[in-house]
Amino acid sequence: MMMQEGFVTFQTLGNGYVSPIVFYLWLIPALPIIAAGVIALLKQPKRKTASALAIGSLVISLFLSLVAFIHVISEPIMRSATAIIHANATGVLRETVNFTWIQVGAANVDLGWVLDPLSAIMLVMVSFVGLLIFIYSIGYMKHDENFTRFFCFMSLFAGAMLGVVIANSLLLLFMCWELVGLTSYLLIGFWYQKPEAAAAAKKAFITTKIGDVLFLLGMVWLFSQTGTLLFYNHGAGSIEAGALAGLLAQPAVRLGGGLTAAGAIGLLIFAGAAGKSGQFPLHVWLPDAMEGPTPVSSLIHAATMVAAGVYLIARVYPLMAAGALAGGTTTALTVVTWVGAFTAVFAALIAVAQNDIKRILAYSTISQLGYMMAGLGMGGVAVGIFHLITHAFFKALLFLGAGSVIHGCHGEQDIRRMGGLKADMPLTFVTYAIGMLALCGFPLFFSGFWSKDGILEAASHWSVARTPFYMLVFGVLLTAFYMTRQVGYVFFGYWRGGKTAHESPAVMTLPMVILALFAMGLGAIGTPAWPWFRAFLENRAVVFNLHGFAEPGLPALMIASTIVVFLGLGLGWRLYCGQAPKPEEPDVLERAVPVPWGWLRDKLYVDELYGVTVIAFYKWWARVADWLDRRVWGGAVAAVAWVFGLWSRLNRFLDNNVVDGSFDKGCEELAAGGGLLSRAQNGRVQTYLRILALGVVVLVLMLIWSSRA
Amino acid sequence: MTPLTGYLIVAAMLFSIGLAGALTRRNAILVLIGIELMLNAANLNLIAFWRYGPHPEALTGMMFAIFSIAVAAAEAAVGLGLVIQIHRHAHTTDLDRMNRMKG
Amino acid sequence: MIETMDQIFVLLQHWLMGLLPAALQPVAGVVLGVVAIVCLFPALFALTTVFERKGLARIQNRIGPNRVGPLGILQPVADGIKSLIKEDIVPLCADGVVHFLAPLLLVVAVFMGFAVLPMGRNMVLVDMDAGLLFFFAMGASTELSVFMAGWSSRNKYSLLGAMRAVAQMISYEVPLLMSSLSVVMIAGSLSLTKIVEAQNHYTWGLPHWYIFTPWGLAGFLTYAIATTAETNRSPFDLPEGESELVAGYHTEYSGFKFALFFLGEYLAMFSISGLGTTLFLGGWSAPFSFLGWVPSWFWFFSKMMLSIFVFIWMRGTLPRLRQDQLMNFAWKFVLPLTLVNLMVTVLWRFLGDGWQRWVFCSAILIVAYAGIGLAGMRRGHFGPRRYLYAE
Amino acid sequence: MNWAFYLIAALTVAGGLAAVLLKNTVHCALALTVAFAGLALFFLQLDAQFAGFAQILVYIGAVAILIVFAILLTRGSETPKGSVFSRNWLAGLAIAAGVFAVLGWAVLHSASVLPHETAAPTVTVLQIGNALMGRYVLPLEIVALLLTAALIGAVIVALHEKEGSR
Repeated sequence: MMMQEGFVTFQTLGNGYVSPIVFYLWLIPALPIIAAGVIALLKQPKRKTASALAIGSLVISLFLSLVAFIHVISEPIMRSATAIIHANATGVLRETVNFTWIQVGAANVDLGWVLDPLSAIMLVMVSFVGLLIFIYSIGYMKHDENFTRFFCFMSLFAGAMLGVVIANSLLLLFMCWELVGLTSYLLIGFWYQKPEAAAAAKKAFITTKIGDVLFLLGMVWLFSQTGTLLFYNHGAGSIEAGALAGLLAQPAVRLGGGLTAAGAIGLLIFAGAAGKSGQFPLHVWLPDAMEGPTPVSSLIHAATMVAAGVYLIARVYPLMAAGALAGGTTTALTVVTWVGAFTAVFAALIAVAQNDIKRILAYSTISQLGYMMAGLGMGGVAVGIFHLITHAFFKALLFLGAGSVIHGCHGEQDIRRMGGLKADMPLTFVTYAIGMLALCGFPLFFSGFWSKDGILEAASHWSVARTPFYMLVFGVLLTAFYMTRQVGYVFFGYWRGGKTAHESPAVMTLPMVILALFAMGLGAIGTPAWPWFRAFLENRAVVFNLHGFAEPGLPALMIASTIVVFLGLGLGWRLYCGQAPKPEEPDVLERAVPVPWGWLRDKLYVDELYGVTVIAFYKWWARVADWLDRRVWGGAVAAVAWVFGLWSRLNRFLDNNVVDGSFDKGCEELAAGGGLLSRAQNGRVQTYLRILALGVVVLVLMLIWSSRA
Repeated sequence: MTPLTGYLIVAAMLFSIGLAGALTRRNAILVLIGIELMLNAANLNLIAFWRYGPHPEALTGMMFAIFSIAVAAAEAAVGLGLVIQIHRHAHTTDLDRMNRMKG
Repeated sequence: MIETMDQIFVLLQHWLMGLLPAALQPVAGVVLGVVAIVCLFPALFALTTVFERKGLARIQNRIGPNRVGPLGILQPVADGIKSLIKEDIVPLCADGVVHFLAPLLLVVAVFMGFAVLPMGRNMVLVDMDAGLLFFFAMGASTELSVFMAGWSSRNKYSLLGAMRAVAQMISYEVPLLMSSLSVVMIAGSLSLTKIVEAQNHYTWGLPHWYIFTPWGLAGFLTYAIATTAETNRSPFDLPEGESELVAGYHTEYSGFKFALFFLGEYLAMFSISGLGTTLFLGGWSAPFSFLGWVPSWFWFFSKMMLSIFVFIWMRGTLPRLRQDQLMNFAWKFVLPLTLVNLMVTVLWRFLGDGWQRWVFCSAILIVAYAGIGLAGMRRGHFGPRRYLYAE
Repeated sequence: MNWAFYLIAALTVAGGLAAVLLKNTVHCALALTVAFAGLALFFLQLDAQFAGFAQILVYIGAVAILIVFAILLTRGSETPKGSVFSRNWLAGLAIAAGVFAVLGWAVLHSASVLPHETAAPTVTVLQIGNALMGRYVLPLEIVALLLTAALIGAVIVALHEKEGSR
């Protein structure tokens, strides 16, 4: 056994030295998971211990993530100093630790973790946002009796999500991915006493599993083709050049429409990502998932888990982009783009007509995830991930704000029963407004503007079609409109609810303030003048250069998007702010265009569509099976029984009339025979054993006899 | 008589003794004792064939015997647990009186 | 000279073997070793009884035996003569054969265990590859003799005592084996000589004994607890509780058979202390590198006697447990700890040579000890007895 | 075929015979341990040190103890008054004799094709450990699972149900 040496193989670029932070990177996900395990053992009243454990472990994880992040930032400087960078001119600093998990015959199943700019930034984002939401949850879940369980699940989720981020193996990623899905299920159904919550949890689990099955198929295909599931393994990983060349070079699996094996695997993996990230047509679970507690919606269904799909696509981007056609894009990426752009507009449309404060945000999340997917498809990793990061902050902020509003309004979620809250909840209002402006892409001072602009710019250059660009611009307009509508309903006008609202405690507002600061400031790292983020991901030097704004087409694009945003804001302001209707009255737009409004309010009937197609089919199939059971098989049995019945009746007739005398004799014989036979079934173990032993004797004799013959 | 034959004969004797015990005794525990003897005889066969077989370095027979010992331990634990439970239920360990499936 | 002193017994054996014809030499070597063990340890037993009585007396502020010989040192001789000439009483309905065989089997099985103990450099009777397994196999056989003694006496106190003893020994055999396993995992061998060799290294003059590692210390603690229970010593001496069972399974033994039980018990104590010394305390290796000139057998026996002293000390200090407390302690405290310790040992094995393994392993063990300990201390765990299985 | 073999064989067979013939159940169990010990000695003779010690540890240290515990718990330790053999003991004996006849006949008749004396293999515990952790790791895990299941199952089966809990 090779236990002493070679238990863990260290693979890094450079001179083979593994810095401690990379070696101990596994601690980042492990700590919250261990904390979750410990919390699971705690008793229900141990609230302080539970929250302290969860938050403490995440603080350490955040600290380690920051160390890893600084390590990644500082490494290029050190490397250029030692001139190693020339040896690796291709690029990105990437340190991995891989080890063999199980050996099946000749094949190894390896696991491992990776530290590169992508995982480093995600680690910081997940642990930081997670930490803030954990702190917020102390206040939000204060009155819940299952506080301990909540922190157990949340901690488990944080660990699993961090595991997804650092995974260097598709298998490890898949494991953590499923763990994340499980915690999502558990947390959506956290208030399982509510039937809606239980149903929503099941729906989320089943819907995402549809995607995951395809993901698993893709994974198996990839393994069968490349023999490894590691992403990066010193040139031998499954998405490194060697394996990709192998995947492309197989004419046998070159599919129609320019789709290569790599692209097909990528699309299968994308199906998993679409399930998790709520892309059309698998988006139906995400709005229902809002039945969970608001911090859950914020952390899992806005900031991190749903972004995991985007992250996954970014991780396997080389696979998707392999064998690019002339235009620099591939079929797989085109599909991703179209799905993303369609989802962006589709969800934004539905969001316009919703009245539940969290549902609006949920559709907004779907829409923004569509933006990210489209950004990945058209502009590459940096564009999509930048929007992911900024979105994580401002959408988490919005959800926390919504939670604060719900908390302040004593559990009310219908925006028609709110209003005028800007006076009652000033801090919530300010932070919510910041988040909302960032989401709309309000120019210059908000991060959303820069990240969304990046996507729009990429769309405007896209070689395949212009339509996605127009769709996305329309989406921007809708986003600005529905967010203004929501803010108008909630914060402006007059109070339309019951008990008066109150501002939330500091433990809830403080995380919101911090997130608000980031929602504004984060844009600074991705402006065209100083594209630090892109440079960081692609490991290039970055300089401050105002000429970045002057690239052809860019000023016009920025101005155009600004105009669109203002148009949306203005429309919303005009229609909703100050004059929102009473809860009983129809919406302003509903009065104007009742029919399309009804479609939108009913979510464009996707659920109903599934109801009459997929679910109906299964119900029909179940009925068919039931009918077969009852009629066909049951009928056959009945028929046989009937035939035998007839036969016995005939027998009785014969017996009674013809062979009565001899029959009695026969009966006695039969009874005797039965008694004889029943001796063999007397329930005595020893009898059985005896027969068994006789059988052995006979078998051995037969064996010997046959070998002699 | 080669050594292997000797071991096989002893194993056969033990097996038959165990079988006789299992077939003739009334007490359920003694039936279990007989079965243990049979298992042990099989183990002796395994080890003997391993020792005199063509590939003793492959350890196959030895491993088989070790696993068989482990499984026999599990079998004894469960079997005796059942006997104790039956005794609680029927107040007897006499197999001749344990012929009803109805409690 | 140092070398000669170290190997003096080995040289003696070889010299005696040299007097015999070559054909007889292997047999003679073994016989010599057996004779040495069979003479030495009963002698030690005799000494220990008087030490124990005097030590207990000191703890209880008495003087102890001081009449036979100088300072009472010849007391065991008197005891021996007494037990030899006493009448051997066998109860009328006792099962004669089993009653007779039980003490013999006990003593023989215990003596067998000494065969694989390395009592000094090159001083091991049979250097077996699976020595530890052999030791435990022999240790397991003693349980049967205890049962035989209790059952064959046809005395309910004996039977109860035997059942208690067997249940206790089986329960504590599990943690005993488990805590020894961690040593096996690190040393990579079941051979006791190899385990000692693995510990016979020095850094800065200090030895690499396994007790000086986090897992070794934890393992030694659980080993010591299990050992105390395995040998039926106080505070786990309830199989013999005079107040409850009238001395347990050997109530109906008298005269020399009783002396054999007594001997077997002390020999078991010696052998299991010797095993503990071998596994955790570096066997015959010296505690400091500059003390390497002292003969190796001296270290083995002093460490063993030190453990014996701890046994006596505990007997004089601690009260007796109750049966259900004893079982709870075995299954709910000691066993989980040994399992944790096994995992920590795995961690230790694979964490490499750095400082990290010290920090991680110690931290996990401290947390486990504190956690399981606190959970055990909680109210309700050691409350009044619930008769769950009594009918 | 030396005197040691015959001695051990005699011991083992005598133990086995006593285990099935004696009247007192506890005596049977003790005789069974004699047979177990004889088998362990056989294993040692066959150079299977590890298996031999495992045999002692598991059978004498655990299974035999379990059996005597079960005997005491089922109040079977007294010598029964009536016959200890079941009603059909003659048939059982005949079948057992038949099995022995067939097996012995088969062994003796195939003696010529059986392998003869071979050199003793040197098997270290290290090799066994490596095999257990390498090639046989899956059976090992399964056996571990089985033992756990048996442990829990035996406890549940033997657990006394309180009156009225049904």
